Amino acid sequence: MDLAIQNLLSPMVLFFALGLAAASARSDLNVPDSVAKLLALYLLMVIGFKGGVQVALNGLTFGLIATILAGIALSFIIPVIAYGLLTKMSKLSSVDAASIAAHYGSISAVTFAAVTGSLSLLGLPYEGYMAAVAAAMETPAIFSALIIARRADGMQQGPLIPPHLLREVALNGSIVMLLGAFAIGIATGERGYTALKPFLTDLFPGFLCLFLLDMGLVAGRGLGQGRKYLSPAVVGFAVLMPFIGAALAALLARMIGLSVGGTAVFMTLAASASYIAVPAAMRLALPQANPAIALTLSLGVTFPFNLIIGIPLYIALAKTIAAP
Amino acid sequence: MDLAIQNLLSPMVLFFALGLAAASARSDLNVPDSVAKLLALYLLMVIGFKGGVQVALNGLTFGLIATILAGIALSFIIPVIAYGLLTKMSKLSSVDAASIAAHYGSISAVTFAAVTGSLSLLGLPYEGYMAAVAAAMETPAIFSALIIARRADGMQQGPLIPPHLLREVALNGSIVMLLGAFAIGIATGERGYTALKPFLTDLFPGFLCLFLLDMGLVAGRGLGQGRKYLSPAVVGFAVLMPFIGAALAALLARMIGLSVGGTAVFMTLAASASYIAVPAAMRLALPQANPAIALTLSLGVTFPFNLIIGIPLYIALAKTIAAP
Amino acid sequence: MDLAIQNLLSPMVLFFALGLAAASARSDLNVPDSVAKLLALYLLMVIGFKGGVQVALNGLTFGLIATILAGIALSFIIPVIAYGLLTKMSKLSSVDAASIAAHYGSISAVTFAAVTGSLSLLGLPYEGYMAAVAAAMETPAIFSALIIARRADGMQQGPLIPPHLLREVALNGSIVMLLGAFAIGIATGERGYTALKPFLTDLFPGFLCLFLLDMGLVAGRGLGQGRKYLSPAVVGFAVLMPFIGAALAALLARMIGLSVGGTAVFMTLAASASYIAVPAAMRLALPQANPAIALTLSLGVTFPFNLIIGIPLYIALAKTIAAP
Amino acid sequence: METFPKTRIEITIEAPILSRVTQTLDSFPISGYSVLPVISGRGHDGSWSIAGQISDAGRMLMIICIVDPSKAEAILQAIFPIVQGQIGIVTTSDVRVIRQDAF
Amino acid sequence: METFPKTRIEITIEAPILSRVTQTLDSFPISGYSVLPVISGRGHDGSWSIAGQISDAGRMLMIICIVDPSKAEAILQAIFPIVQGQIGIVTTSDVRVIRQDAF
Amino acid sequence: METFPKTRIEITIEAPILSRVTQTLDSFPISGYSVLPVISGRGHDGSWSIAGQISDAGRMLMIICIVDPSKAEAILQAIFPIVQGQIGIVTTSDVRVIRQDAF
Ligand SMILES: Nc1ncnc2c1ncn2[C@@H]1O[C@H](COP(=O)(O)O)[C@@H](O)[C@H]1O
Ligand SMILES: Nc1ncnc2c1ncn2[C@@H]1O[C@H](COP(=O)(O)O)[C@@H](O)[C@H]1O
Ligand SMILES: Nc1ncnc2c1ncn2[C@@H]1O[C@H](COP(=O)(O)O)[C@@H](O)[C@H]1O
Ligand code: NA
Ligand code: NA
Ligand code: NA
Repeated sequence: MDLAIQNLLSPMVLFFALGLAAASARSDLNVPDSVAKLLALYLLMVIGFKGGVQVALNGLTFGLIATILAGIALSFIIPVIAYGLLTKMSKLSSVDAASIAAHYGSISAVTFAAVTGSLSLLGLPYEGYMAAVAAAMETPAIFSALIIARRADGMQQGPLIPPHLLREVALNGSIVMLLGAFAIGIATGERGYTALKPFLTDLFPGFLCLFLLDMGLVAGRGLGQGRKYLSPAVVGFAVLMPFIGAALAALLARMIGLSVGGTAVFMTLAASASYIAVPAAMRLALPQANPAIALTLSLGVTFPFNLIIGIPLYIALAKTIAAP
Repeated sequence: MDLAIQNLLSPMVLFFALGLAAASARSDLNVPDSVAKLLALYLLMVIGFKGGVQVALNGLTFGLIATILAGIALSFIIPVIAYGLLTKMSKLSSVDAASIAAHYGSISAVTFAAVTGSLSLLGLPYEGYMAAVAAAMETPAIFSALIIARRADGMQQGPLIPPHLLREVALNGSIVMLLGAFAIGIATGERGYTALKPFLTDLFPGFLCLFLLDMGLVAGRGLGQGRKYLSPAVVGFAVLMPFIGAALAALLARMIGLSVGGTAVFMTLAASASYIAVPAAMRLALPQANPAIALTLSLGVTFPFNLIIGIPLYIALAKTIAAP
Repeated sequence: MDLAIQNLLSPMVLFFALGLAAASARSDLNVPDSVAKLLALYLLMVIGFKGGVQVALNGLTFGLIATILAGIALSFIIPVIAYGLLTKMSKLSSVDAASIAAHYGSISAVTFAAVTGSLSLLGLPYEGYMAAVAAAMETPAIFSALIIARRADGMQQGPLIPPHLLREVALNGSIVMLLGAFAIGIATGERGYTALKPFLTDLFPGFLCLFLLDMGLVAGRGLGQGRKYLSPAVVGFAVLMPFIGAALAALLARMIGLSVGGTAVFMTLAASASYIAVPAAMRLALPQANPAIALTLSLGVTFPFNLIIGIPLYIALAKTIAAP
Repeated sequence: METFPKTRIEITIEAPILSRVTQTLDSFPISGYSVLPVISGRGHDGSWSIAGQISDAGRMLMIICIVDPSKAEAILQAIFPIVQGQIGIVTTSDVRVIRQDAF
Repeated sequence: METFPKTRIEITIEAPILSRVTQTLDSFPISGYSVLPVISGRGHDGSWSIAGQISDAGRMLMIICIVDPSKAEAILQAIFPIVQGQIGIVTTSDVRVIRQDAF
Repeated sequence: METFPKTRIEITIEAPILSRVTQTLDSFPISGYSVLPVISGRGHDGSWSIAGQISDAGRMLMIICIVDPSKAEAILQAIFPIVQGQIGIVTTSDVRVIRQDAF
């Protein structure tokens, strides 16, 4: 409870709230898109690089491989559950349901940044390789959702997954940045970390606040536009689905033996929904899906839910769940 | 005198001079607009947040309320004086005079940043709530000037202040950012400050230098374009008006009992002229006014005047004026 | 050798490699152009300012004037050698050869940043005025190449160097920023350095990594487009020319008596090829030259060559060459 | 390939007025519009550029709106009073589209 | 001054599809094309803006391609199946150019 | 609503040459021009993009200039020698404007 209040009063959450409020009031406050892109590059670079340095210090472990495999499995399975729930709960078309399912199977890098920010404020360490797990979880959900959509539509012409899509999705800029910085962290280890330390650590909280301000602005404008899609059923889904993802992740984390911090991060990844890599892929692979519905849910409902309620909750749960 | 020389040789002032010189020589040196917007967001965030933290530490005081009220009063009154001077001194149309008056009643955030930068180099503290005072002084001048313009033109149709204008002006991005960061600073207090400290303090002088380089470039290009408007009368106004504003502010500061630093900041706010919030509002409310005249005066004359001569002078005067 | 391996595993080089790899794989990873411009402004500001502060501490010396003159001489002479080599080695038209020659006579600011980054990791100091030398070497090559091209074409109409070109080239943004920051560093000296220290030093390695990521992306895309120009002859030139430049610079550095660090920087400047100031000047002065050839060589071959092999080599050689 | 005649309305307008124009366009049964950035220019009062600008107050934007010729006249009439008195240019031209949507 | 009649093809398309369109254009013997940014707009599903966007997935771009009238029909036919089913508008109009290059 | 026939000159030109073109335009008694960014494209020598570029040397810009038809011919003749030998395309088309200003 205390954690929740402390989270609510964290600068991160408050800057997000500021953005949301400003957008709702239709203020002209905005972050230029190139600045938002710089902030995203910076966060991915820091997360990846720090993770790589941790792996360089601790070596390749069973946990790394097991968690990556578990992450890939989750990213494949969550869309199946999400699609099932959506077609049962709502009146969405099957292609819209599949598109939303892909968003929820994948992950949100800024939610990842937010949970690591909270953990470091609390002094809770987490496994460095979680950056690689995050990268591994970004794309399987896309292919999972495409298979679902194909089945639902009974479409059989053409290849199941067009080859150029495979390349476009796998070489998505955010994945390349995250994995690249991770690899560089492994390669340069402690020496690299020392060289970049002030850049990596001193700026992080401030840049994260600016980023969350921007996310608040974008989410607020998105809600303004997408309100019409927010039936009780789909809002229910957008709040329920994170719990399901987090629960599955908690189970797997316990089996693998992740630390408290690592469990919280893994739960958050599973609970988070993409709004960067997946929307672009859906425009290419499922153009009939309405992009606004998935985006409104993922950015307008699930992201704030995770930021404000989810993350402190997952951390609290991780404390009771994780192997001691 | 010594202070003036030290100010002239400060990196801030020299980077401004570099920008001015580069623009005058028609160098293609430029700062992309999205970078300028990032720098502005950063400065507003830092000023607001630091101010809020100070208020969290010192509590809501009489000084806060009194200074905000004094600031609002000044922002209303300065346009009346400015309009009177301009119509007496120059041959400008009444609508142009009203538009310029609005600029001088409002404030310039980067001038505010510059005076706080100078004060912290001198080790002089100032009341944290001056950030809120700055926000409070941004808009009253706009409405004051609109009333003046209406009277002058004898226009009676339509509402005095169109309601959508009220909203657009009050929710101006820079006000929302400044007040929002201020509120977040109050809410998170010392804890938030500790988390963001390197971001807030280490980057500030460097980003301010980049910002002033940009202001120099923009001011230099503006002077190149707007030179034709610079009659001796209006240049005289642009140098005289800051003194009048600063003098009124000094009087009020003394009555309220502001510290030396607070007095200097309040004088600087009153002496500064807007070139962000007000120009946009004038295009909406007084489209007949020539935007180039007000901008050339405010950015090309008064801003450099305050930066180079005004600020060290206001600080020196504040030392003799402020309640001990 | 050890130095070479350490260089290969430096975050700087690895981020460049990441960019190169991402571009070659046609990932959509990219740095917005306004962010790239911010990073360039930052690097020029830091290099210039730090250099100026060093000069303020050490005073105007014989070395400063001698090295600037030597740099100007090199910038004039290298295009002559480069043009000779290119017309002998390759089948390029004389105007294309002249354009390439201009690129190699001038310098690359980010290569300069990279060598200073390496030197500071190794704890090797260098003469602060090398920033001014870099600025002085940017433009003479352009005029040298224009004279060569004029002679080759037997064109006699019009002025040798159009006056507006002289101004445009001399007031190029990067030169103004570098020299301006240098002058400000001299003017503010230690006091200015203390005020800006965290901004100047803490961010530098991280921003340099981001910058090199961007250079890798741009170079990789450039290679993709310009591969068709890479005949063995011109690639040979692009690898040979840096050695010639570095050798000449080493000779001069020895005569002047530069330190190890200064010698390494001077060699690197001579060995580097421009891809910012010169391409723009060539479009104005030699529009018949194909811009893609010079850019592919300079950015796609010589820049990575210098970054990965050249810089550690020049530093190693400087250790044996420089006056003790 | 069958194409359909439409009218292309191009409105170059100062940024602060954008929302007034778009709100007016929104009141017509058209399929939409696109806004393009203008980065510099020259008018009767000298040249301007967005370089280094913190505020968008002094810049221009270009709205492009493809509409059915039958609607063009009414749209122009609604936009005229907004643009009049502000900085801006409105042009129309004939184009052909390949999809007969509800323009 | 002699000018030559050409067709100006203007394709406003959602960003993720850009490379599909340009690859198709590349398959024609034309001199090239230019891509312009669109920063905001409104369609049947509400308004959008690039402000604050990390990804370009939701934005539009405008491709302008000046071609010889003799090639326009074939290009439109090749582009139609790509644009169909995606968000986008294709218009053509008559222009004149001053250089008779291989458009 | 009464409209007036004008000529729309669209000049797509490499950025380093911009000021030469605009200085030439400035020498005519026209109301002004607008410059739009081009962010990527393809020409006879391959494709380009501004992404990650520090310098604007390799990019294109688009100048749009609405002029009275009576002035178009002289403007084209003045611009032709500048554009010739550089990378660029100049097109003209017929438009109508709603305000009869001094174009
Ligand atoms: N003839 C024109 N063609 C295209 N754009 C123009 C033209 N005249 C003016 N503009 C644009 O409109 C802005 C304002 O023009 P003005 O109203 O003359 O100050 C200029 O800065 C240009 O961006
Ligand atoms: N009539 C139009 N004229 C110009 N642009 C349009 C028009 N209709 C739609 N657009 C653009 O195309 C986008 C998608 O439209 P829609 O397919 O209706 O969702 C909009 O956001 C606009 O940017
Ligand atoms: N047919 C065309 N239509 C529109 N833009 C073009 C066309 N051809 C070339 N361009 C633009 O002009 C640039 C230079 O073309 P080029 O002179 O062929 O190298 C290209 O990169 C495009 O941006
Ligand atoms: Na997920
Ligand atoms: Na004021
Ligand atoms: Na060189």
